[in-house]
Amino acid sequence: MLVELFFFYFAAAVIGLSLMVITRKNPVHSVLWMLLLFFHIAGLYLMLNAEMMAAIQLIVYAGAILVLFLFVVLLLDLKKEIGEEQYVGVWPTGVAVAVALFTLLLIMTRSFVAGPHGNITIERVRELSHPGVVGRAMFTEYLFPFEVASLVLLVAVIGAIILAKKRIKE
Amino acid sequence: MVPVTWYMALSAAVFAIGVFGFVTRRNVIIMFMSVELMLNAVNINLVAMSHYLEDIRGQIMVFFIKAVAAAEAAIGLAIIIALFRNKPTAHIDEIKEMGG
Amino acid sequence: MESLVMNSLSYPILSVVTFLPIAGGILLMLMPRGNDNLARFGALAVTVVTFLLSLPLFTAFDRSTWKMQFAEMSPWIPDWNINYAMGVDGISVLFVLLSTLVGILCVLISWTAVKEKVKEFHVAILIVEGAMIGVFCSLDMFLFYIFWEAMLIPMFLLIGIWGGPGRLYATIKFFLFTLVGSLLMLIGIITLYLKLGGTFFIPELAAKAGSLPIGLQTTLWLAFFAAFAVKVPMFPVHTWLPDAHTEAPTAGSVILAAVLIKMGAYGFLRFSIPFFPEATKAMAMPMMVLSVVGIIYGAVICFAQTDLKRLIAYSSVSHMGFVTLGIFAMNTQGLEGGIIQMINHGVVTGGLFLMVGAVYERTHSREIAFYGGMAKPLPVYATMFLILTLSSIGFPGTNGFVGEFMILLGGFTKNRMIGLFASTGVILGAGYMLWLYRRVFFQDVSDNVAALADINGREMAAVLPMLFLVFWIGLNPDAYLGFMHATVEHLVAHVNASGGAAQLAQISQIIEPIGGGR
Amino acid sequence: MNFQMSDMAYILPETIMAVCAMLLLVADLVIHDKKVTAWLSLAIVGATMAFTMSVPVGTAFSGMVVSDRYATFFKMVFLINAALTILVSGAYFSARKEEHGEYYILMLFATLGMMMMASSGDLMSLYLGLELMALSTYVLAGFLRRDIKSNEASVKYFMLGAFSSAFLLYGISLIYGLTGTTQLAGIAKMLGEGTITGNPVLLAAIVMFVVAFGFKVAAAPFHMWAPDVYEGAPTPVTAFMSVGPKAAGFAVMARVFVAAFASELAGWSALLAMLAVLTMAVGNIMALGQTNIKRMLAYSSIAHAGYALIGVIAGTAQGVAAMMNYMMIYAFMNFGAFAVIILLDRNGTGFDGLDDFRGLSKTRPGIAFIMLLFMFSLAGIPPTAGFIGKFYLFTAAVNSGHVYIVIAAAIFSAISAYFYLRVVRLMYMEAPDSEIMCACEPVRVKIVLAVTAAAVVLIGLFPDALVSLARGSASVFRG
Amino acid sequence: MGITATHMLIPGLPLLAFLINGLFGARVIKEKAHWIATLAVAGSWLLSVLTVMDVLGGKTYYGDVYRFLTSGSLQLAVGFCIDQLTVVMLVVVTTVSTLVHIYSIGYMHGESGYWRFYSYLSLFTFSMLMLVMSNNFLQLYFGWEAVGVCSYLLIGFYYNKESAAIAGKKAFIVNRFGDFGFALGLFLVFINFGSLDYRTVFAALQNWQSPVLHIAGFDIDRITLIALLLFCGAVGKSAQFPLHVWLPDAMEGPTPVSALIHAATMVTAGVFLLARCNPIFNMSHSAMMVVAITGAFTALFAATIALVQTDIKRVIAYSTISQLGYMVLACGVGAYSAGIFHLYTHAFFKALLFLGAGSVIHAVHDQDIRNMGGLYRHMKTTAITFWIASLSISGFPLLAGFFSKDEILWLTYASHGSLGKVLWMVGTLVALLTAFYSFRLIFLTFHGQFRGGHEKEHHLHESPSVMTIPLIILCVGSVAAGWVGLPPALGFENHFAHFLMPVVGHPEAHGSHGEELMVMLLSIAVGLAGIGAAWMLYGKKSDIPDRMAAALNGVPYRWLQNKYYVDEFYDAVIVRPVIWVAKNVLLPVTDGAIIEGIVNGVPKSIGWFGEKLRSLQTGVVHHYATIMATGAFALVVLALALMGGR
Repeated sequence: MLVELFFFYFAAAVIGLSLMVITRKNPVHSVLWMLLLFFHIAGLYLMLNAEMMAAIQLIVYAGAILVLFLFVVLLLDLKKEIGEEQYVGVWPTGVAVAVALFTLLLIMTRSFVAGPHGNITIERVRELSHPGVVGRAMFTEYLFPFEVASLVLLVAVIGAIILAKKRIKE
Repeated sequence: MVPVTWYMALSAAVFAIGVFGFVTRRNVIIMFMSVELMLNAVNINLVAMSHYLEDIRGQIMVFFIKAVAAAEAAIGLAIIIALFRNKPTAHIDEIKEMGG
Repeated sequence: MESLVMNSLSYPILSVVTFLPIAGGILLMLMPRGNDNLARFGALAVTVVTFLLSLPLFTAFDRSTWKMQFAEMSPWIPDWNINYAMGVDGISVLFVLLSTLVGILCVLISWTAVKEKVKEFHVAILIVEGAMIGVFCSLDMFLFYIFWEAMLIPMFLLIGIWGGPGRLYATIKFFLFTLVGSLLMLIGIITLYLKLGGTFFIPELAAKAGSLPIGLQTTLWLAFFAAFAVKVPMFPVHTWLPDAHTEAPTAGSVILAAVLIKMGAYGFLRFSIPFFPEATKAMAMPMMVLSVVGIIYGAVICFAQTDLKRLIAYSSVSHMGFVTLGIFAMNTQGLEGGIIQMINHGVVTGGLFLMVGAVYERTHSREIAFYGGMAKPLPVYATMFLILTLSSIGFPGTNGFVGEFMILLGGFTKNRMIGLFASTGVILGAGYMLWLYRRVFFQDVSDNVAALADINGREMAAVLPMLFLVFWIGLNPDAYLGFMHATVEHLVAHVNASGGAAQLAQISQIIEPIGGGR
Repeated sequence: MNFQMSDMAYILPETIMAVCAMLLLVADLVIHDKKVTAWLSLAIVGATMAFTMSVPVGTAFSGMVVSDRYATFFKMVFLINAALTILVSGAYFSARKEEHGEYYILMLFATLGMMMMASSGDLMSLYLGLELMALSTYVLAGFLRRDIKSNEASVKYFMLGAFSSAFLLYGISLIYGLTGTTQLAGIAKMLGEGTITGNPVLLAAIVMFVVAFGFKVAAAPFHMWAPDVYEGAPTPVTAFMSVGPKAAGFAVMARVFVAAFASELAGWSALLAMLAVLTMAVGNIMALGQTNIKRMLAYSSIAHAGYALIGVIAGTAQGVAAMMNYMMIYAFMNFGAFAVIILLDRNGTGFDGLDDFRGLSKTRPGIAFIMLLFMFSLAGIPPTAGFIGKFYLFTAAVNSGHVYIVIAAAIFSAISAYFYLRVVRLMYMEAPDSEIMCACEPVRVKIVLAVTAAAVVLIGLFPDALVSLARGSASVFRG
Repeated sequence: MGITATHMLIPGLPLLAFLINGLFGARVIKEKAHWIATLAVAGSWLLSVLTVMDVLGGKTYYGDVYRFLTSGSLQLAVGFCIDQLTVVMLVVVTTVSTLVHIYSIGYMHGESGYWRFYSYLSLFTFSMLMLVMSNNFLQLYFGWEAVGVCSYLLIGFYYNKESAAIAGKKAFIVNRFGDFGFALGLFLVFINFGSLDYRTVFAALQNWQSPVLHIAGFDIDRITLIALLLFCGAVGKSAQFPLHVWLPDAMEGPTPVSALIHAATMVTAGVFLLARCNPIFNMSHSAMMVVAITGAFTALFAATIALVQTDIKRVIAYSTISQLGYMVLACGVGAYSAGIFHLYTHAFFKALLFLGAGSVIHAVHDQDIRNMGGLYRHMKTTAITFWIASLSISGFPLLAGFFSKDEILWLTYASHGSLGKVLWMVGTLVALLTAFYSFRLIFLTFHGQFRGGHEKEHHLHESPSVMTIPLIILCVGSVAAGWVGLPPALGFENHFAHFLMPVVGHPEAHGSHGEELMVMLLSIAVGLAGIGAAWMLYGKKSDIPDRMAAALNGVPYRWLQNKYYVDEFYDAVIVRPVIWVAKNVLLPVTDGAIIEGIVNGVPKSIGWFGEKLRSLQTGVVHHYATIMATGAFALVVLALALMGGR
């Protein structure tokens, strides 16, 4: 029962915070609401025995990505935009589409059938610790994507530099 | 015990909110954050399923999604900065040099 | 392979005749610009050599067999079971000869008429000639389709670049009309290929296709019909022809009239009838009705024309109506008449366009009202035109009569009413052609033409072969009909033998999926 | 399963490319003449090509990588595309004073991403490969940083790309939940049991894949980005994008749908059929009214995605082979058309109005003729390669019973002829406005033109080699 | 017996002359063209006479000389049939042709295109000979069409004259209507008998049961159908009602042409056809009836028109139509030999009339008889020969026309049934009219005062002897040609009919010699009455004609002057509707609005649709994303709808 209560709290918070994030006029406020949102998501992960994921959620998302957002928001001078209309003209369509999509996905979940179970039981996680399980998998079975992910990040670095660096003086 | 479908419903809600934000907000940064919301929706799904399937794969996927999200953030924000230099606005619907 | 007689000449005649003009065209294309006369003489040389090399088709053709002769066969795309297969039989051999001849005439008639982009013009002529010959020689449907479509490109350019004021509209209309039809045929070809064990070899398809269920046969027949009817052109898909004919340069009109629109009728003969005899029988009546409508419609609408070339174009609609009528009468006289009439129409209408082109070059007017009394300043021209006119209206002793007579006889044998209505085309034909002749050549000499020079030697050289053929075929049709007897008899027998095939097919159901053609 | 050295053999080409690209990134710091970087990157592509052709067949990295002939075929398409792009880029960017070494590096990484997509055996590696490609391409599209159109292209591509990625991930998550795995082979096995066939969740997941891949190949209604991005991006990048990511999209599409979702064939092929018809319609019809050649080609490339989809819809090995064959042919003809535009670009002032082609046959007969070849090939008129491509597709589709799609495709082909012919008409049948002065006539672009034109003609006349290669490569698919 | 080279040379010589003149006339031969043509046709004449001798000796010839066309069961050949009927025609054609050739030397002297004229004449002679010598229907058809073309060319000889150009075209096209039926008849012959060869067809007729066809609600014997279709050809060529309209207009051609083609030879081809196909016609009573009625009606119809014509050639032209009506009538009552006999005599006196008229025109340079008069004083030879010809046509006793016309009238009278009597009465009435208009012409032309003005009168002169000698020769024919077929009623043997009997048989006459004599006397009487009336009205100075014209200036006179408005009727019913339909329906509506509307409308609507679609492509990312999301939603719904719950 308690678990359900916790879930309902987190779920309600996540949905509420998500709505806050996307409805703020000032992007800085959005970023801050998002920070709070990420904490709640991390809480959900903890409920799901994914401690490592919760940690990464906070470290990578909250720590790195959101800070990046904040930098950019502050870098750009957005005073003008805050005074303007925040939604595009077709927003009712957007609402309709989002609601429709949500309804559809919601109805769909009722017929969800879970796939076959794997071998990473809670006991095994407890035995090896969660980071241990993730790390083992990461460096054995998932080594290849792991390496590719590094390339993705490299590309991101190159790209960011090439696009955002100051103009070369001619 | 919370059924996995609850998590899926939550995920769907967050995903839909992300879609809503993306298609309605003029501010490019908030649109971008909407995308992040959608990714987080996926992550919730994956972690929940990983938990219920007693399989680690979903969480590994989440890990990679986060890595890619970071990379995307870097590139996306760089693109926004580059754009801002030529046309100082964050309201992206004003940027429609091309169409038709 | 039992339907082939391999080529026994010292050279692969069909390949040479097909690819010599194309190769000549490519060579010409690679030559530097500027030297117009070089282009003209080069093209003339290529066409003449091609014609000479094609002559053994006339002399060495074995008239006693229906089999494909001078055949060549080698693998081309083995993966799809496509072969480079060439051969001619009694239906196609004459068209090859006609094409090679027309090539020369086109070069001749354009000698001074084309002043811009001379090299490119001759490249286009040569390539179109090669492609046309390829169409008639192909024994592989895929190869056939390649030539069939490839021809569109140079033709598109010919009309569009060197045509009259309305050329852009005309050329795009021409292209799209024919393309739509061809694409439907392509689907038909593919279906046929898949349903019949993965072969494109025409004799094999002809042997097998009759066993398809009648419903499928009819569908495929209609797909082929789309392409051929547009090309012929049959009513009501004929409207590209007047535009294309009118706007095309002389050589383009000649090619269109003499050879290109024959391909539709050729397609009926080569594919529709032998492949789908049952469907053809079912569709014969509608086709004959359409043909008759075309005959009368094309003829009547001629009376409203004020443009010389447009009138001849519409008369082509009428004349080709005779051709399709003969073909779908599906008796010996009708079929042979249809084939010979195709040649005749090529000769006569080709000749008429050559004539009109010669005078258009002088006056740059196609208006009938612009002319008048031309028989006085241009007596020789008038005489030659008269001969073609007479042939066009089916005057006995000229080739036009032979074809029309046989077709009408065939049509009449098949169905009295059809024959009756088709025959009225003969009256109408005389009406509009003589009306045209009177207004252009008789009456008071128009100031516009009083000072014109009569036809010159070069132009005469371009038209005389046509006049020669008018009388040769007209007076000795057996020399030409002899080519087709065996083939046509075989075709008629094939169609008549197809009675029980439909039931057979329902039993055997030879529909099996073909993976990758192997 | 632990990593074994032998696994490296299967990803040798990718490894070489990645390592060399990184080395080049460092070396670029000291190379002042960016032409050298260009040639070096071309050499890298060449080397990769050489190794790609000899890579062993098998799976590696616990099924993450599938090295088979199918992947190899597509890798060749990507590498050819990359090589051609590298050749045409130098002149374009140097004319705009934006020639940077990073451009080539990103190009290589984008190609690397595509290669990984083609040989991915797992949704995870698929996703990463896709993102590697996508992120590089976003940057490439915005490479002309001072050009607002380029910025706009980049930002649109990026935003919508991220949006579509989210859909893909959502689909992946659902599939994972349903099957407990992300491995394509595992998914196929699981779905093959038939217990969840027709499950709404599965259908939703498939739709999510359709959205994401549809976006990558620019299939309607997920094509909206394409015209704007193609128009705004630097022309060489447009050429690159119109072939590479599209081909990569098809590569994974066939893998995921035809191999992994084989049991759901009826479902997704019906969806894709609608998508294909819509795509052909939108692409061809909207191309009719365009006045900008790049935009017209963008719509044309949308339409071509529609044609290629027919091969996937067929759902058979033959269909996949036809699609592969088409992609190779499309790479040549489409790239050729863009190369013509690049060549005619007047000193970087932009050559993109359709009217600029007016009278080209008079001023530049050779170029005009080559452009004519490409236009007829794109329209699918024999004896060009474009016809062979369509013919194979039609055959495959008819063979699997999709006659109506083929009829639609035929009708839209005829419509497409109209706008391709318009270019020919302008070049050949109208008088030139002015002399086209082209100070720079880079040999490299001419090489590209020669290669693509030759390919278009030779494949058109002698398609057997390509056809049998495609068929052989597609034999990894059953059916 | 087989065909010999002699026979082939008969048409061969004129063909040769045509080729020589045609190819070299313009540059080399020019004014000497008549030599080649005349010699050739004279040669033909000589050979014809030799052939006649042969045939008189009882020999006939039949055979193919050249296989023309083979297609399945269709076997066509060029061949000749030289029998009694043929040789009569040979004589007529070559004789008149030769004389016209000679006459033209004078008449056409100095005309531009002199060589052209002669080459056409040679071509005509060749074609006509091919027609009459043919042994099969196709060759007959060939000659049929070929003479039509020559007629076209010769009528339009003065092509710069619009009326001539139009008349030539009209002649050709009106004939095409007849040929249309003729051709259909040929097809039916082939379909039913499997051949177009006379012998085969006629032999097959012997034991052939004609099936009955149902056409448009009528039951019609197939043989009747065939006969009527063939008769269509004859109607066209022999200018029978309702296809007679071309012949008067054909007078635009040079006068020798009128004499040769439009009087003596070509127009009689229809009669020849009827005689040649008598085995077919004999099998169908109803067809015969149609033929007879058509002939009689045409005779009367044309004669009435001739009464009021003022153009000298047109009077003769209508007279020709009328006389052709007689011949057709004869065939219709089965009196083929009588028809041919009249054809033969008619050739002489009608050619003579035309050539005489030509001589007059040559002198006056006018064709309107109101501007003539008193020419007798200036051109006696012409006038006398003209008189004799007119007497002949009026059936003056002992002249050629008398015997032939009389035979027709008698055999019509004697044919069984009351129809014969009615037709006979019509024929007799026509005889009256014939005499009247012929002599009206004579009196107006040759007698009284010249009305063309003094200036002109000074220049009046007789034509050169090259023109008058043919007149004299024809005059001899007009007088004596009839003596080969004297009526049995007067105790003679009709050699002509006897001669032709192997080919055309002989009709049974239901009547006595007494009746025959009565008929004969009556026709003489009406002939004389006609002449007398003409003299009363036109010979003496009289104002009766004018008063009559004024009094009748209602329907009858105006209708006659306007030839019963047949031309106008055709114009309104056939020509104008066709052109109207072409101009106002087919071109603008069917071709223009409907077909082109679709052809151009489809691309246009696609373009319109494209523009609408383009407005979706706004350039705004949000819109794109919305469409993507909507698309995703729609696809899920679709997928669920299509596949869900399986």
